Amino acid sequence: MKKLINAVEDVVKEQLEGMALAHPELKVNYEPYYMCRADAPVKGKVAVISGGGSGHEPMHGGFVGKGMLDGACPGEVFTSPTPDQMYECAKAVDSGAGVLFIVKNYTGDVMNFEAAAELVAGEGVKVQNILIDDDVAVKDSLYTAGRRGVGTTVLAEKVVGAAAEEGYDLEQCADLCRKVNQYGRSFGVALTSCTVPAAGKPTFELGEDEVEMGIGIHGEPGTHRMPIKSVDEMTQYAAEQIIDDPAYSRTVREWDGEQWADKELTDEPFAKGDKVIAFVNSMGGTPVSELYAVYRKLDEVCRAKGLTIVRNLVGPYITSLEMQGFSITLLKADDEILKLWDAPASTPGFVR
Amino acid sequence: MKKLINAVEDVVKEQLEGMALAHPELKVNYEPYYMCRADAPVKGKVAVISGGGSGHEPMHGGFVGKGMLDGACPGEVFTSPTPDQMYECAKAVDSGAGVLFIVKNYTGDVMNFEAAAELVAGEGVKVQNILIDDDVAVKDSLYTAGRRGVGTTVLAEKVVGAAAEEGYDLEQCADLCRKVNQYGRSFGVALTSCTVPAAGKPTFELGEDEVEMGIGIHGEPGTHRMPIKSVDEMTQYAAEQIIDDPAYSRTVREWDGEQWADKELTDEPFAKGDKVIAFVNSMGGTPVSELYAVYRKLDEVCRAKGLTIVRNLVGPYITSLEMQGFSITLLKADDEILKLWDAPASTPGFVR
Amino acid sequence: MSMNKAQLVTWLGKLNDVYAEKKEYLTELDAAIGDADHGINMNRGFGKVMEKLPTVEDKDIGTILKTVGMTLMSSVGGASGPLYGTFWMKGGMLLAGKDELAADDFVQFIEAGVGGILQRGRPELGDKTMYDLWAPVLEAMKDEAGNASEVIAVVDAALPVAEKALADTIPLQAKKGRASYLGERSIGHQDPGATSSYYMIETLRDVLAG
Amino acid sequence: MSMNKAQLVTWLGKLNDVYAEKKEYLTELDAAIGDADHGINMNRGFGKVMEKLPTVEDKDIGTILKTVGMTLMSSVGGASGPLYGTFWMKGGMLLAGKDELAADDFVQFIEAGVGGILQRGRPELGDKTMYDLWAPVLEAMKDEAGNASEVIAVVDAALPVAEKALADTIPLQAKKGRASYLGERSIGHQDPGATSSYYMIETLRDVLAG
Ligand SMILES: Nc1ncnc2c1ncn2[C@@H]1O[C@H](COP(=O)(O)OP(=O)(O)O)[C@@H](O)[C@H]1O
Ligand SMILES: Nc1ncnc2c1ncn2[C@@H]1O[C@H](COP(=O)(O)OP(=O)(O)O)[C@@H](O)[C@H]1O
Ligand SMILES: [Mg+2]
Ligand SMILES: [Mg+2]
Ligand SMILES: [Mg+2]
Ligand SMILES: [Mg+2]
Repeated sequence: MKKLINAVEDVVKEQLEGMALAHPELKVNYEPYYMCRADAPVKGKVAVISGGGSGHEPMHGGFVGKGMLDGACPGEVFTSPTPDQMYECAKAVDSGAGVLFIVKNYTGDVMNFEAAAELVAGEGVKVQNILIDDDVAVKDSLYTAGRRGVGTTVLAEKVVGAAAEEGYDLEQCADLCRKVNQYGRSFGVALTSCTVPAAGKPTFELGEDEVEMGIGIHGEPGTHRMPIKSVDEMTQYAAEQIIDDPAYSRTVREWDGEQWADKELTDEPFAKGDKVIAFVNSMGGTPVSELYAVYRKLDEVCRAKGLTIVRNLVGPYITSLEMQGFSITLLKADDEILKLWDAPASTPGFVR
Repeated sequence: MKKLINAVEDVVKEQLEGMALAHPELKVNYEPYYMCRADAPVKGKVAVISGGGSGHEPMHGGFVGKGMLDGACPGEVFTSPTPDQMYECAKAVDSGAGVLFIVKNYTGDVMNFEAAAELVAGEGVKVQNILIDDDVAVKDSLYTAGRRGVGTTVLAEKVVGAAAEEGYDLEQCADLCRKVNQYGRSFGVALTSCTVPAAGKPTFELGEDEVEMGIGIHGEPGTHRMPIKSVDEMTQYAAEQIIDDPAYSRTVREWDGEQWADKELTDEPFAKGDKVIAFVNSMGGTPVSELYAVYRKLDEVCRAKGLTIVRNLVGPYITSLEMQGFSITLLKADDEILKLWDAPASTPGFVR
Repeated sequence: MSMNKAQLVTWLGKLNDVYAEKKEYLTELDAAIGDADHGINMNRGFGKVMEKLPTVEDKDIGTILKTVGMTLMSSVGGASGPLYGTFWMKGGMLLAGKDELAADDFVQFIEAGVGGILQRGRPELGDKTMYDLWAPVLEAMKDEAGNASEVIAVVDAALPVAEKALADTIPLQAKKGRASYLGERSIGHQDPGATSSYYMIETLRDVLAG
Repeated sequence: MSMNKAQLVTWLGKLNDVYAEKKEYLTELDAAIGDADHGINMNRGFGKVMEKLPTVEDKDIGTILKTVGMTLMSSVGGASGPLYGTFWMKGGMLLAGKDELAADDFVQFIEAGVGGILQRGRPELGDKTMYDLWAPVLEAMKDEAGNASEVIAVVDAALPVAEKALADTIPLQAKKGRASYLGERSIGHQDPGATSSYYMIETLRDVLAG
């Protein structure tokens, strides 16, 4: 295992210490782990918090700052954080206007954030959990834990963060976040595996000429393996999985202020004429130069399908340690989303 | 070779096409290759141009925009660009205030930029070539082509770009660029090799437990190889190479408006009490999370040596394709440099 | 015979040993159909339980169970963290003030715990989760307790059922948790969470048998 | 016999073939002490020369040489691009208007070209560069031309000198260019640029010999 680390058990802590030193505009708490804006709570503003396993940097900690997140809770590498982290973080950043948890749809994240929401609500703090489940590689929600939360998370943190900054109240933030999730779809491709420090060896083995299609962000295997193809072919495949994805329905559980309530949600497919934000992401080990080859083809496929890319984001924003590969996210962009996308942001990992 | 590419001979062109599509605020020219601000020439402003082999993205093309470069000239992967590129680019961006070429000290880059300067001067355009030669892994300049230009280039493009935006004239820009170069020192470490697409196999072989110390940015071997150590040990070594580096003297060739003139330059070593900008860079395949472990130790070493880090930059900015590894750059920061460092910038790869 | 506090404390200590010993094995099971962290998670969690235990050892069983639950909840992470956290916490809430557990109390603890798992994870039978172990185990325990039996008899009755239920997870296709993403590829592997749950019963049996 | 335009054009065509054939070999030489692109660079450059050649084939030798130089300059890149670009351009400037070259003209072309290399790269003898080949070659050519010889004799005289000079680059430690960063590790390898220069002389000899 070749990594810039000391002892495997200190990886997350020491990386947080590095972030704290490099970014005095963040406050980093170690027991339990969370980071938040040093100027939090921001008076009158809804607090937006996300979190998840470490190993996806800059997400989420790198998106803490004005215009994006108020706080982030990092778990161990690829392991969801625990409720006490979200609880302490929420208490540190809540200004009284309530807390929105942006939760990627992984069983662990969902359950830990649910437990956290109960704790936070128990203290009389207004709280909402909104799921991101945008990974079209997962086809059904009946026989699985549902679509994983991937690239759309980054876009949601930008858009909802800007909304909170503009004065949206908690319910408006939650509605917007739900809309962004329903408007966003992603698909990922791995060229190499990645190594969890504590495990010491790659999570899966991939042949010299193989790629893994339809991956999540934890080095888990995808839907299928195939020989590596040209970037045009792989991009076209990924883009079509997203653009041709039919309506997707599932039940999500949201906190209604008193208790958990099931909600039926259906994401409509993309339609000709849609404006989209295109996000081409590196899984960590793929350099930005190669992402532009993906973007080139993605633009062509979108045009051919009648979608217009009106904004884009190209770079490593939601990663799987040092994995080589890419993911594509398309987010249907209405005027509200576009305006918030263009709003200023000032975080270690995203500046506008 | 696992890369997101189509045919190897189209790699650079297609990546440029992707950049052009993603960034309409840039103008990309294909025959010959250069990219420039779409709004260039900017009236009354000195034009700052850099260039070099491709494979170091986001440098240089990703730094074209308000507050940094007016133009960038990409060569083939790891091969310096040719004089006609710089010539055409200079003609496209010169507003009459003259052109500053920021040149990394590699024989190829130096000679091609010199030929370009002659061509540009021949058209009556004011021109200056300033070298960046900051890599302390190269010890002497008598028996080598001199120190390579590495991380300080990024910082110079930011600082000098801001100065040009603020109205510095050509000579002031050149003086500032020379100062930044003389104030900056870098050292790089490779965990893995990288593969030039046209070559199809890694430039060097590195054992499972080995790292290469004192590398440049073209996958060239470094000063020595050693077993991989903890990030603390590797960071300490790299930082000490930089901080303990003695005065460094060499002769550079600059255009005096009429002809080439040799100039003796001596870089003073760092001194206790110096304020520095610390730049921790990924070679491309190392994720930002690991860079923060480097930063953590770097901060400690700097403190112990009496240097104060007053600003920092952490991320992949000057890369070697998909190579895993890092480099550290320390730049002594006086008030002028700090003010310009803090100035706004709006480019695909660097936003302030 | 009922189960006393010393036995509970011994159980927890032995569980810590078991999860240390089985760390790699559980992680390998999880590598096959999940994300290769279940053993690491359980080991970290029970390590923390050991750190906390001395501060509550002299309290009542309810407090001890609640502390175990809260500690697991805030240290295991992943899916199993909130599930086991809830499992032990629910038991603790139910048994507040008790210093020993009759067979009935014990079965109520397990029933409350399994209820917590159901509430949190909403697993269904056959989803290939720890619930596929706890559901038949709880039935067997209830049946045995109905005979006005002792705690050790209740656990004895549950052990072979647990063993069978564990093996029965192998042919199942996962429909909850990370393993569900593998679809049919999850078939043929034993569920890591059911395995760590099995150790709880097996270890308790050893403790009670002395 | 002097060298005529047809021979020049044949020379360039054959050079293109040679650099295509030796692309891998030159690149391997450069991989050992440089950055593994010299063969790729030369191959790309002479490919471009072939594209441009038809547009100037009927012009004078000076124009052809200048075009070769400008084409190499704007397509080879790296260190060798400006060096070879200057080499051919300087010759072209000198021989403007000529349709054939006497031995004297030819040696002046080489002298001007080597002067260009010196001016651009400032190599010194023993730095392990193409100049270590061109310096003795130019001397040998001058000597032979002093005997009022023909172009073919001049090249003939230079060939063994070039061969020896090429081999002599092997034990040298590089002090210019990328290879210089290797320090003593550059010893024991043949210089790629000297090798591609050697092919220029060897190929010309073949062309002139018919
Ligand atoms: N919805 C669920 N209900 C009950 N148990 C579940 C559920 N999802 C997962 N599990 C259990 O959790 C185990 C995995 O735990 P662990 O690996 O620690 O968490 P993660 O899957 O988040 O990495 C599975 O083997 C399964 O037994
Ligand atoms: N300063 C110099 N003067 C003369 N020749 C040089 C100089 N530097 C390098 N060379 C020649 O250039 C060759 C390398 O060319 P090439 O590989 O195409 O360029 P680069 O080194 O930029 O990759 C070397 O083998 C050497 O012969
Ligand atoms: Mg996990
Ligand atoms: Mg080169
Ligand atoms: Mg797991
Ligand atoms: Mg080379």
